[in-house]
Amino acid sequence: MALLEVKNLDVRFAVRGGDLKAIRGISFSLDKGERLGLVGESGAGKSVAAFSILNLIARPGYIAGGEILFEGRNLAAMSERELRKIRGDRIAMIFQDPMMTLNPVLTVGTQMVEALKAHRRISTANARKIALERLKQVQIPSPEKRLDQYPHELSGGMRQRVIIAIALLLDPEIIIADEPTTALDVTIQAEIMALLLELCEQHNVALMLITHDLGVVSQVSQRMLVMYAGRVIEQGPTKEIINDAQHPYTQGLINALPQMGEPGRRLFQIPGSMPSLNRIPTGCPFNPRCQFANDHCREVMPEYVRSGNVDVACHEVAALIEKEKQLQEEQP
Amino acid sequence: MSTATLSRWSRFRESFLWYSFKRDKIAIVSFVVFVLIVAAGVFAPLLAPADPYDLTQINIMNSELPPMWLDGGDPQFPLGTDAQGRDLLSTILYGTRVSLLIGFGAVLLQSLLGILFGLLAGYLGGRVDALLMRVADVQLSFSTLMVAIIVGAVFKASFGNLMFGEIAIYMLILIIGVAEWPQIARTVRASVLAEKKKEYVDAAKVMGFRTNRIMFRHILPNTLSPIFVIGTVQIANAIISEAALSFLGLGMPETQPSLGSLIKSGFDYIQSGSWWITLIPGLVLVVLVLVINLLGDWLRDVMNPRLYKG
Amino acid sequence: MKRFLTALVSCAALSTLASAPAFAADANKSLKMAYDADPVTLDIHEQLSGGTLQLSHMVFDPLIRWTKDLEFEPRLAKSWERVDDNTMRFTLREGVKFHSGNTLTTEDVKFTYERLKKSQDFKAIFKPFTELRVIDDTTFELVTAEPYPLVLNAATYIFPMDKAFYTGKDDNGDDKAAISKQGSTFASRNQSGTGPFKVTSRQQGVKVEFERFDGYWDKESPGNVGKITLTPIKENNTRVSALLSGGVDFIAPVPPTDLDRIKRDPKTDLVTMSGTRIILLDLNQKRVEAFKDARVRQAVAYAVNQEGIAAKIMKGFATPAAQLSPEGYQGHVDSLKPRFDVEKAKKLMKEAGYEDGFTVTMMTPNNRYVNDDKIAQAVAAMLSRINIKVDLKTLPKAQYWPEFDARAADIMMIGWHADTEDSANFYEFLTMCPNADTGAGQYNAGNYCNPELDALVEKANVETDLDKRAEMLQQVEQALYDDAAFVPLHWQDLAWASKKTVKIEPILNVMNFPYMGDLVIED
Amino acid sequence: MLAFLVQRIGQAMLVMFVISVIAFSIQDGLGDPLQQMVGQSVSAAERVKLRDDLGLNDSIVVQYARFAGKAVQGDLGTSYFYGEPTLDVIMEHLPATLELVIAASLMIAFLSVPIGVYAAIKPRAWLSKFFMGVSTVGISIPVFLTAIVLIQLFSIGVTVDWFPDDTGWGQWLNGALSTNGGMPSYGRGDDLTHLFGTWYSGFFSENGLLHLLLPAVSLASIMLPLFIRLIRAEMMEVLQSDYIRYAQAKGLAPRRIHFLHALKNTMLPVITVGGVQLGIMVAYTILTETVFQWPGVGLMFLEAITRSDIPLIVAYLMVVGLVFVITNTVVDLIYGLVNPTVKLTGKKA
Repeated sequence: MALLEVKNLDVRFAVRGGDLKAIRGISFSLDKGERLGLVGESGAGKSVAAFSILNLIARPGYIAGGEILFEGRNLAAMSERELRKIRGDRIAMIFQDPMMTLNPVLTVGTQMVEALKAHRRISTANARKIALERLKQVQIPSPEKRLDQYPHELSGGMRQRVIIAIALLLDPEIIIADEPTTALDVTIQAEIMALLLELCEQHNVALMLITHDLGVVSQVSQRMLVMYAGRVIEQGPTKEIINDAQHPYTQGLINALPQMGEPGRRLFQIPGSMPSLNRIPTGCPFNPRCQFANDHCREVMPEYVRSGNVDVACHEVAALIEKEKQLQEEQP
Repeated sequence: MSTATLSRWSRFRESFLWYSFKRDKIAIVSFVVFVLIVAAGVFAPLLAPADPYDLTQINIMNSELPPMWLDGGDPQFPLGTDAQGRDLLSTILYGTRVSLLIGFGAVLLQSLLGILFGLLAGYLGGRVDALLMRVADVQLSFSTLMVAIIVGAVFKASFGNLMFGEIAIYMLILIIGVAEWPQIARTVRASVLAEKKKEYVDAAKVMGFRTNRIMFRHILPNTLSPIFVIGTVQIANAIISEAALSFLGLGMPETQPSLGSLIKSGFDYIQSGSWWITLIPGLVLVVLVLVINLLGDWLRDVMNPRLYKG
Repeated sequence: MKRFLTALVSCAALSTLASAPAFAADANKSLKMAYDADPVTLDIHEQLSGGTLQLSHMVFDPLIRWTKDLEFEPRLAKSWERVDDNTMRFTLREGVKFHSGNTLTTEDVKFTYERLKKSQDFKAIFKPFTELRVIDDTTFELVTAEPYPLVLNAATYIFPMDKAFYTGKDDNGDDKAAISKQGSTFASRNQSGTGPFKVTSRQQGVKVEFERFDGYWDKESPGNVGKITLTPIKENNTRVSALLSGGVDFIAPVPPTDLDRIKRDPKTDLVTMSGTRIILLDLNQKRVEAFKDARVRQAVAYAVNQEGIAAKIMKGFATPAAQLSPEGYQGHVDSLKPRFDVEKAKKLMKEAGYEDGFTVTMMTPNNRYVNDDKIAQAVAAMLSRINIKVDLKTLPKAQYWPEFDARAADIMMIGWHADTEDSANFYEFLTMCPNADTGAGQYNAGNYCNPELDALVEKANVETDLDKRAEMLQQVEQALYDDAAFVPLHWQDLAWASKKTVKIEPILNVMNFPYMGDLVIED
Repeated sequence: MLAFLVQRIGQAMLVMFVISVIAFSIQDGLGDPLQQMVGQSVSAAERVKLRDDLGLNDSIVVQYARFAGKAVQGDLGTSYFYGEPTLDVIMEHLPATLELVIAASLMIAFLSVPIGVYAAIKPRAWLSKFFMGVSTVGISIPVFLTAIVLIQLFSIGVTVDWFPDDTGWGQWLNGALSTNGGMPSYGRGDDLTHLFGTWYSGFFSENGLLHLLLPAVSLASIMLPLFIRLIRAEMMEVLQSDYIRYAQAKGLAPRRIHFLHALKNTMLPVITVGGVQLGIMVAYTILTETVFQWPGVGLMFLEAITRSDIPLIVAYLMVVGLVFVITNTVVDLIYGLVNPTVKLTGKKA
């Protein structure tokens, strides 16, 4: 049984004009120690999906339906009190902008010790020892000094290292990282991503990485999900999807990567832009931007079709697979 | 309509301000009530059954009459009369006009001075900050009472005091405005100190913006929240402190009472039976301040970039 | 003439003796009282004010004191007789002890007289006196330069002080008897008098505590109060609430707006008396041409509705006035009544050629007299009915008096209480032609000047025959009325309130000097 | 740090000097002190002589020179009315005001923080709306009125008979709404314990505390609404920030998140405003002290104005100027402690 199983999760925002559907029924699972990538343009609902795991969606968002099974218990239905026991202890999070994540008026030490004391009966002194040890693991320069410093006294990279250290404090089962390196400058991004990867492997911690950077996903994750307008349109082993993307949107994303285009030529662009939550087209949400779109695509929401180890939600792909099956049956 | 105004009107209709105003019932109700009170003040001469400032109409014999619906009330005076026999309704209408002018005028002046000095002190720091903050200390120790005496004395020396009646309102706006700016200044300064450290200020500097553009266009919007809260509170204070000043002979002349002086003069009667002299104008003030506060809260939420929208 | 006077005076003395009940109660009750201000100093010669005189009656005793109906009651002076036109002989009561233990002798009275002559505030009252001649330990004579009818009135201001106690140098080398307006002197901190109470502790502006003097000479006094705590409560509303909530047992003054609130309260009693302080408006003839014409002044007098003001603004807490002297004063003329008649006023204005009126400025205090600013507004409204447009400005008393001295407005308000409880005092200060060096007409803001009347007043001042003097003073009052020299409003009533068990009515009087020594508190 | 304090002391001297110059120049605006000291029948000549003794007839410049000369040695003149050195008079009255302000500030702190935080966390709860409504009404009611109502209700007592007495619930309602009063409504009581110097404290005796209650409540009623609204406004903004969501993601208890993470950031602007308001409270408890006859510096200042006791007024304004410099300095220090991002000394001071 997978460590974390999300079954047709539905998240809505109760805005005055009526409910906006941010997540429209997505399902996926995460095994122990597995590294899952969540990819898609900004506004696809990646972050909302990530935050909904621990039910941290800010008002007026709420989980409208579906289940989030973690070690057999449905987090979506859990009371705030019970959920609190899991947050930070069993499932930890890393936010995007390290400048804003740490409380500016509390020392790094306080913010680490309190995480420990919230879940363990431990004296402050011991908590500080563990914190110090974690800081060493994230290779932060002169860790002893850091505990008593304030966040504004550290650089962006150092702060993200502290946040990673906090995430690992209680040996969580899963770390959900929402674009952990986007806010950092390029040189530090690779370093921090490598550090995160190495620590996850070392502690056999499952990693759910949310990013819009296909490059990062292809190197780091074992499986990946591609999200578009609140739905998962393609999910499966990263290698398979990267090498042989089925869904036209995923192909578009891959072709848009600089490495893929010949040097000196214009980069490939997917026409149009992501629809906003209150104007999502009927049928397959990608149809206005898809060159293969036909009337069928415009009316009916495509179901998932298994192609190899990849599930794809696209009528064209479903039709191709159907045709191939028929060919195989016809040939003896 | 020329395209310019069309676009501005349509831009307003499309703007978030109008969008959130339409949906916020409280904002609508308070705006309507606010406009009603201002209108009542402005059109007082038309609405008021009698002219309270015309002494010939006042007859001492019908002083302290209760409101019409109570026994002993006189239909000619719907809300009863004050200690002088002035019709309370008309006096409230005229008084509201004066108090509104003074309330808003003074707070506007306070905010302008407060924001200007607060930004300068906070942003520039060093000697400017020390100088401005000590001027604030001197100003704080000279409360409205003392500033009134100083301005009154200076005015008397230059103009002689009989011309005072006509320009009392502008004098009061000046006095209350000048007396209370340090409160807003210190708050703005505190917010500026906190904001100054943030990246967007450095970014603006890097883009070569001049200092006052950074201060007013970038830092100021981030300090709106406390300013609105203090601003709305100061309006109520201004209206009440005007009454205290007329006691000193520096406020509105006795024969032209404002809302504040009506309330204050009613204090003596509150326990001896004529409670309406204080309570009815007091009620008008409470409604006025309530409405201003609600509008202030709504405006602050709408205009504040950091608060969650919609 | 002499015999007649002595007879009159002695019979007055006898009548009061008989009426005083003759038992000395043991003083064990304690009283908490609140006035609107506490005594400025313990030196009773430093300032001539109501507060100081109230304190004097508690800690000292006068030679003679006024009774309820303005008669003279012998206190430390047993009896007195007029020796000739310029001298009055007094005989002192024996065996009277000071708080310091010394016995009262005529030397103490002479010491007090000399000190009164030196005090800036009191010297005006004793101007007519040339000397105090000591005959022996218990008799002395008061001598005046010329015949002076108000010797006894002045004698009520002599509160004999303990000469021995107040002589010599105090610890920082100043003369113990020194009087100083500024800075604290020995006398302003220590006291030794013959009165019913001693000051045990005093904290300026917070409270003053008194204890009964066990060696008090007046054994017949019914007073059974052993301890008094006087707290100043400035705010009218708070003072009344303190009484109603039981915080204090006796308060004064009581504002007009709270009169019926106390009447309604079952636990407290209200006592009111018509007072002797006249409130009036002066029409400045120098500043306004129209006010020189008697008809215009009369028109103003007709336009002002004194009854309306007394009833509506003062809530019946004032007696409408048409003249300066209140009832009981020699100059009082019963026939003079307030003359409110708007039509007559308009006719007079027309006759004088001011039918379409004129504009004047009016200035009054707003925290000196009861409801002074409200009265001013009412008068301004009344005058506008006869086309006199009034530009009114009210000021706190501290700012008002300099403006008054500078005669800064056309109409100004002034209130006056005669120190000598006698009509002449009104005329000398309020209606006589202003004369800087003699000090006459010092408060005559109307610049009204009528030399014959002034001569009449001078004559009255030396007329010892009370009836003839009264007739002269009434002549002056009548002339001022006909000439409308000023616009009288009312005499301010006095009001005190106390718990039902505190019997204040017998000890109160028109001069507002409660004789606390005789206060009885029932259980 | 020391340099910062020394600099502030220097500035305090400057502030006091400026205040004394201004206060002296408006002397005649404050009225004629002599008028209060003499009886009505004192002749004009006598007054001129008296004025000479007091040195009132000299030119303003001469008077100020004399004042400054003595002020340098710490003698701020003698009060006409009290007859004592002005500093002693102020020191006698200051403790009463300080105790009133301390009591009121404690009330404000213990009430405005929980209410402000609750109203920020649950803006739509009816209790929050109730608090916000009451705080708005509280702003617009002058303290004079609040004080009178408090005295009427709790000192004198009110008997309510609106409801029919014969019915059970009518009687109960009447009984519940009526109060029998009994609370002291004036003065500091007579059971004060001496702490040091001129400080007689009412905190340590039941009688003293009872006397302190009503004045402190009415003084607090002026500032409470302002603080509730300020804390609510700031808190709502802070609750939107990422570090609060991150604290939730760490699984911290809500109480810790609200009262440490959020509150500490909320208090930054509130402290600065609080500091200024505290200064204003110390300087201007005039109305509250007048209504409750509280022998503090507010009442003393009002009487000094009424009696135009000029030396006392000048001395008081200088002391108030000092009070403001001190409160603002303390606020800056606290602000530096609470908000680490702002450097305390150095350039910013």
